[in-house]
Amino acid sequence: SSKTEEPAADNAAEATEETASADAGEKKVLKVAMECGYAPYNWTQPDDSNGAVPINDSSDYAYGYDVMMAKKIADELGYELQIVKLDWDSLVPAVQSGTVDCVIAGQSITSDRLEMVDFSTPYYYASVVSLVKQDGPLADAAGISDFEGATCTSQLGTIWYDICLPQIKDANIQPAQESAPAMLVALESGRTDLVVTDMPTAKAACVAYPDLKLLDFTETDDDFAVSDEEINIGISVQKGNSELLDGINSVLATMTVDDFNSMMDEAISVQPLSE
Amino acid sequence: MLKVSHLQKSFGNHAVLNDIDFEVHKGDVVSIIGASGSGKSTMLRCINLLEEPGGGEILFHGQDITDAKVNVPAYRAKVGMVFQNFNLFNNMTVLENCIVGQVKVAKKKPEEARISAVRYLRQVGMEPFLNAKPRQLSGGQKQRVAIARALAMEPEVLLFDEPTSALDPQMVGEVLSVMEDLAKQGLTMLVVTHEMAFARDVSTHVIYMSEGVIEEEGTPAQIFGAPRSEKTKEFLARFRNTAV
Amino acid sequence: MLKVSHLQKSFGNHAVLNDIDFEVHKGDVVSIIGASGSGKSTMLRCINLLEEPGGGEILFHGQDITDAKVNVPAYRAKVGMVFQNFNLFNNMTVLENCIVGQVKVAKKKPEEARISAVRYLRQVGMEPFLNAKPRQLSGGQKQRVAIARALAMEPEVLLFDEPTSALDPQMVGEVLSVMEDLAKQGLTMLVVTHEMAFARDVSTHVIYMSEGVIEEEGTPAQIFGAPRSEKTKEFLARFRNTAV
Amino acid sequence: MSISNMSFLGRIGYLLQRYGTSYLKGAGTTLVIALVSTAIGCLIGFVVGVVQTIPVDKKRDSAVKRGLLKVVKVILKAYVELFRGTPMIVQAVFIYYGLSQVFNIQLGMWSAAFLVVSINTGAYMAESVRGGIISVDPGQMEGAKAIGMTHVQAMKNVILPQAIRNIMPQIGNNLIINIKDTSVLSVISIVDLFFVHKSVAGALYTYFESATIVMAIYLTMTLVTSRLLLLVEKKMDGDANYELVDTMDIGNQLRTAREHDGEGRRG
Amino acid sequence: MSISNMSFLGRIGYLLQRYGTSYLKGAGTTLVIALVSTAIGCLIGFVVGVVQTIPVDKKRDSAVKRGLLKVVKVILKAYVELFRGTPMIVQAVFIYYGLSQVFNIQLGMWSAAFLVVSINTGAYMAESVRGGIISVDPGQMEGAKAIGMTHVQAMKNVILPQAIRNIMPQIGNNLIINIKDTSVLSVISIVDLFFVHKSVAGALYTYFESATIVMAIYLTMTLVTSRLLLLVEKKMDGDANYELVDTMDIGNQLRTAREHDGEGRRG
Ligand SMILES: Nc1ncnc2c1ncn2[C@@H]1O[C@H](COP(=O)(O)OP(=O)(O)OP(=O)(O)O)[C@@H](O)[C@H]1O
Ligand SMILES: Nc1ncnc2c1ncn2[C@@H]1O[C@H](COP(=O)(O)OP(=O)(O)OP(=O)(O)O)[C@@H](O)[C@H]1O
Ligand SMILES: [Mg+2]
Ligand SMILES: [Mg+2]
Repeated sequence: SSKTEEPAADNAAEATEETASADAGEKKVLKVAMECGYAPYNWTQPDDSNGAVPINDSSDYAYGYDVMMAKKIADELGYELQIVKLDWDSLVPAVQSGTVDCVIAGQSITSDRLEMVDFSTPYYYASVVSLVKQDGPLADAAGISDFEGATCTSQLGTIWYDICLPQIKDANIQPAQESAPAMLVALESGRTDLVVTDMPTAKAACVAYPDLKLLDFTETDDDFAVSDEEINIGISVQKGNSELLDGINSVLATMTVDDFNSMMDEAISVQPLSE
Repeated sequence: MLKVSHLQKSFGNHAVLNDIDFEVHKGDVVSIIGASGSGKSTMLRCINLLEEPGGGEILFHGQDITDAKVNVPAYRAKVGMVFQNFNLFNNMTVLENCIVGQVKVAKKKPEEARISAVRYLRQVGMEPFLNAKPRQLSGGQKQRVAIARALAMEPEVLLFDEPTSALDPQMVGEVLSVMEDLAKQGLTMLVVTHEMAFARDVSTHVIYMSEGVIEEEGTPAQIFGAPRSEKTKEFLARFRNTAV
Repeated sequence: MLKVSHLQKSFGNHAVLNDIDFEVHKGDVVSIIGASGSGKSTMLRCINLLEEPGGGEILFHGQDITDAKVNVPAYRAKVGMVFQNFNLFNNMTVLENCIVGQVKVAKKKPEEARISAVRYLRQVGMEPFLNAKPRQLSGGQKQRVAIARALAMEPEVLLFDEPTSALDPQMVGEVLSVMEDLAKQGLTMLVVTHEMAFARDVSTHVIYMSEGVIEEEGTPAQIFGAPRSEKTKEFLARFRNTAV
Repeated sequence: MSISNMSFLGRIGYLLQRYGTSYLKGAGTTLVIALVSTAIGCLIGFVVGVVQTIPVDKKRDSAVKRGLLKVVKVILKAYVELFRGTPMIVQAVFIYYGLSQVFNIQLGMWSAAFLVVSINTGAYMAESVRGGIISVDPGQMEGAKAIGMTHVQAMKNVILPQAIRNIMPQIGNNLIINIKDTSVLSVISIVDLFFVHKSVAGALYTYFESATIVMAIYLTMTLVTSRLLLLVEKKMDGDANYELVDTMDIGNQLRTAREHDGEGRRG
Repeated sequence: MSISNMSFLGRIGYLLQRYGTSYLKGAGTTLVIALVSTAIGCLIGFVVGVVQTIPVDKKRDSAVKRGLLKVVKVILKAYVELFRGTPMIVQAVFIYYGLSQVFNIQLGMWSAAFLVVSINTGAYMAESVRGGIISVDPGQMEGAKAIGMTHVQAMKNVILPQAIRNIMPQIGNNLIINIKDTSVLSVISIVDLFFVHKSVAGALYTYFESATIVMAIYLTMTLVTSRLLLLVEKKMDGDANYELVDTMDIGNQLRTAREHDGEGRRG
């Protein structure tokens, strides 16, 4: 899977860099697509600190949980890793068309999606938490029954939006937000009372917006009811690409949930917000 | 009623009008003759303030209209103009061309405006073409509509820039007789013309311009009968040979 | 060399030309006179195929140019036209106006084209204005450039639509003498004009049009000396009164 | 039958059956916002275009009037540059969320949507109108001034009607741009056609199938509107030939007219 | 100091310091694609505009030529309607991923980017050019035809130069639209200014701060380009007054000219 790309005029520096890495050997390239804009899963940074990977056709670097996972998979399977930075909307067409080999970008595994792409076994289990304003009426909620009648939203195409929000009684569910930053803007501006997301995102949000409060009801009975299956996120590959899928699954099989969590903790600790 | 003194106008370095002086009284029909490019149109345009004069005064009823405090649109409504290239409104029919100024500027009622528009159009023989658009008219037809449009504003002074250039002799005769009637009714007219017969027969006063200055002026009898300046003589030579 | 037969043209229901027949020989100077709106311009435009004739034939050197197989641009390059409203190219200077056709259509070398453009512009007294844009010219100046532009194409036949309407008598004299020279050199001309003196003195043949038909045609002596039709007499009355 | 076994067309059929009404609703939202905002935007553009072309008469206008005009023009220029020069999606976020957060102004999402798209269209139209105005023969303005019209009267009655004709293709362009650009309003919770597509594609991973449907709908909308605008253009052009009020009767009319006004005339 | 304790301006400073070069590189990408594609798009627009206005002469053109012209015109019309009428983002996905998937055509992302934006601009420009052409006085075409120019010659030498002047504001609009619309190319991996903004906002959850920076950069780019285009317009208009070749010498020149050609003249 090599595509010919016209070198951009202003990317001469990287051209040399690429040649240098090509010298390392005739390794097969693993093209992994992600947004590089969703900390702590994947983000863009200007340097290679902490072991960040250069983004294809750019002078920036990508890092985060997804990149760590991609590195691990590439290393173990003997690929040379190439990170392709893509808008969320085109991740799926990119993998379906074979332009990239796989997408590691926090995609939830659903039965509908499995019709169109193949998913690996889960590479992370994302818990469900809520974010509210610290000085808002919902700040003291002790369970989702306290959210009754709240205006709420979440990200487009996530189980949080599709499965969690409808569990709030009389909820005023607004149309989904396309990205985490946009969702947080809606919450921060007071346009929505509550957003539902996963723990890593929520933690990052609280750093950027100190007036937000994270509500985690996982230990209580009054929580969103989600099956383990639903909070799985997986790596997608082109339908029928069983060679790669098997390889990825074999790598994931060597890892436990604790491995996932400690890897995520590391990602959170080095994400740009934490500096 | 109109007094021009020391009028000047330049385009860049090119001095087009140089120290122009003359006076027009109510009911006068002043013909302005002169070579192509001698500044006749520019002078009319200055009087109407379509060109900002470069210097000098233009007194209308004693008021200097180049003064800052003059309400220019109101002044222009009193001083009509028929352009050398007509400038009919392309988005309107012949009738609308003659109505719009009456309604929007003179604030007449539309029905009243229509009646007077039709009357003036009839005078120039353009009544059958009420619904035509300017682009559908012949040159002479456009010119006649332009005349009717200016007349319909019922101004005190009318500036004509070659109002009969596109007309046949018969139509020239008809338009001139309309103008004569208007002059009798007290309308003051300044007419740039190449029709020497008109200048001689109709006007009360003739101004001969050459290279931006008034070379000679006087009654038609003086100018055509006994021109003093050599330039005037030369200019009128062909006309005097063929027509006198 | 040019033979028009049964030429017809209507705009919508409005028949503008009706069964026009006439013939022009090499070196002829044909004047077309007639009332405003009688179809003179339309006729010239039909001959140049700027209007598609509604019927009839136009033979040029024996070939019917309304025929489908005629190369129209090539024909037009041989039949020049001076428009009633000039149609100078606004995006070009005076000089460029006179060069572009020679270079692009007649495929002359630019330097050659420039020399002949300047020559014709000098003939009409427009040499000092080589670098002016059309919008900066007076009416008569534009008209002279239009004439020079058409002459510079060195056509076989030239169609003039009121070529002296914006010119003073002196300049009319000069332009007419240029035209006379050209006629002597064998250029064929059709001239729509309201200058009866020109029609009488310069042309070899006069056509009087009225309401879309040729009312009368003949030599200038016939038309001006002894018009047969009543309409012709009436039309010429004013000219004959003042000028003869 | 699961959709993985379906053909491309089969999946399109499946999507239509499952999300057909969503697509249509989205298209309706898109169309309403685009039409209303284009209309308002054109109005804004005309006003700005006209004001921007008011000539300053150093001699005649009072210092106050000149100052005021100058200020108004600078403000309008800033408006055009600001809204034309920055992405609509960011404007939408600032207006909808920013105003709410900083000034506690709570614009409704529909008002915000119409507002954002209208003022954007207005900014672009202002430039188009400027182009339309400069393309009208300056003689038209002189003709209008010569009969005593003020600048605004001349613009309204003579120049703009001709300028509008010249920029009709541009108005069409703007309408079509708006039909597509309303998609950015999804950041302020407007569920337009494109957002429906994203939701469907995101839920089922059927990007190409959903995109095909959406393209067809966009194409239908834009084709219909551009056809309608072409009709308007035709209408504006009017007949190539005018008809005489009474063709057979010109001679008579002319003669009658002459007889009526014949007194006091020579020969 | 952690970002949570910073003021709004402090955060902007922090972002600039950390991601300054990324923003600038993104802006560079944006500008290159917008400029090149607008230029190519204008060329396409002129060609389409000119071809679309070639008159069909039922009588003179052979059936073959008429048929061919008709086919070409229909294809061009379809091109304009298709690309104007569908979202550029979807076009980009179809061209970049669709061609690869279905026909195994692997366009480079840069070629795809220039291609998509150029043909989009071309489709819009075709309509703008049509507007520019209809706004030129028809007498200009007649003047050109009368000296024997073909339609294409007349267009090239007489009509288009005037039409271009009239649509300069529109070309400016298109360039500015392109500067902003290249953002959709993030679906084909082009990291333009807006994608940088999304990444930064996604890395640090600082939407407003990053948006402010990005708006300022966009504004700078659009202001500079629109100023430059205004200069071009001024240049096109030329001097309000021409200067005579030799002002002091007109009289002499005229006289000399007359003397030179004076033979064969009457008095
Ligand atoms: N596009 C058109 N539609 C309808 N009628 C038209 C159109 N063009 C010209 N006409 C009419 O055709 C008639 C003849 O016009 P033409 O321009 O040939 O007159 P003309 O003899 O040249 O007059 P003039 O001496 O005033 O220039 C006029 O009545 C005019 O209104
Ligand atoms: N915008 C301009 N810039 C430079 N020169 C100009 C401009 N407008 C007019 N002129 C020049 O001013 C001079 C006088 O022009 P004007 O139109 O007043 O002449 P005119 O006497 O009306 O001539 P005609 O009888 O040919 O209409 C001409 O030489 C003309 O070229
Ligand atoms: Mg003049
Ligand atoms: Mg005519």
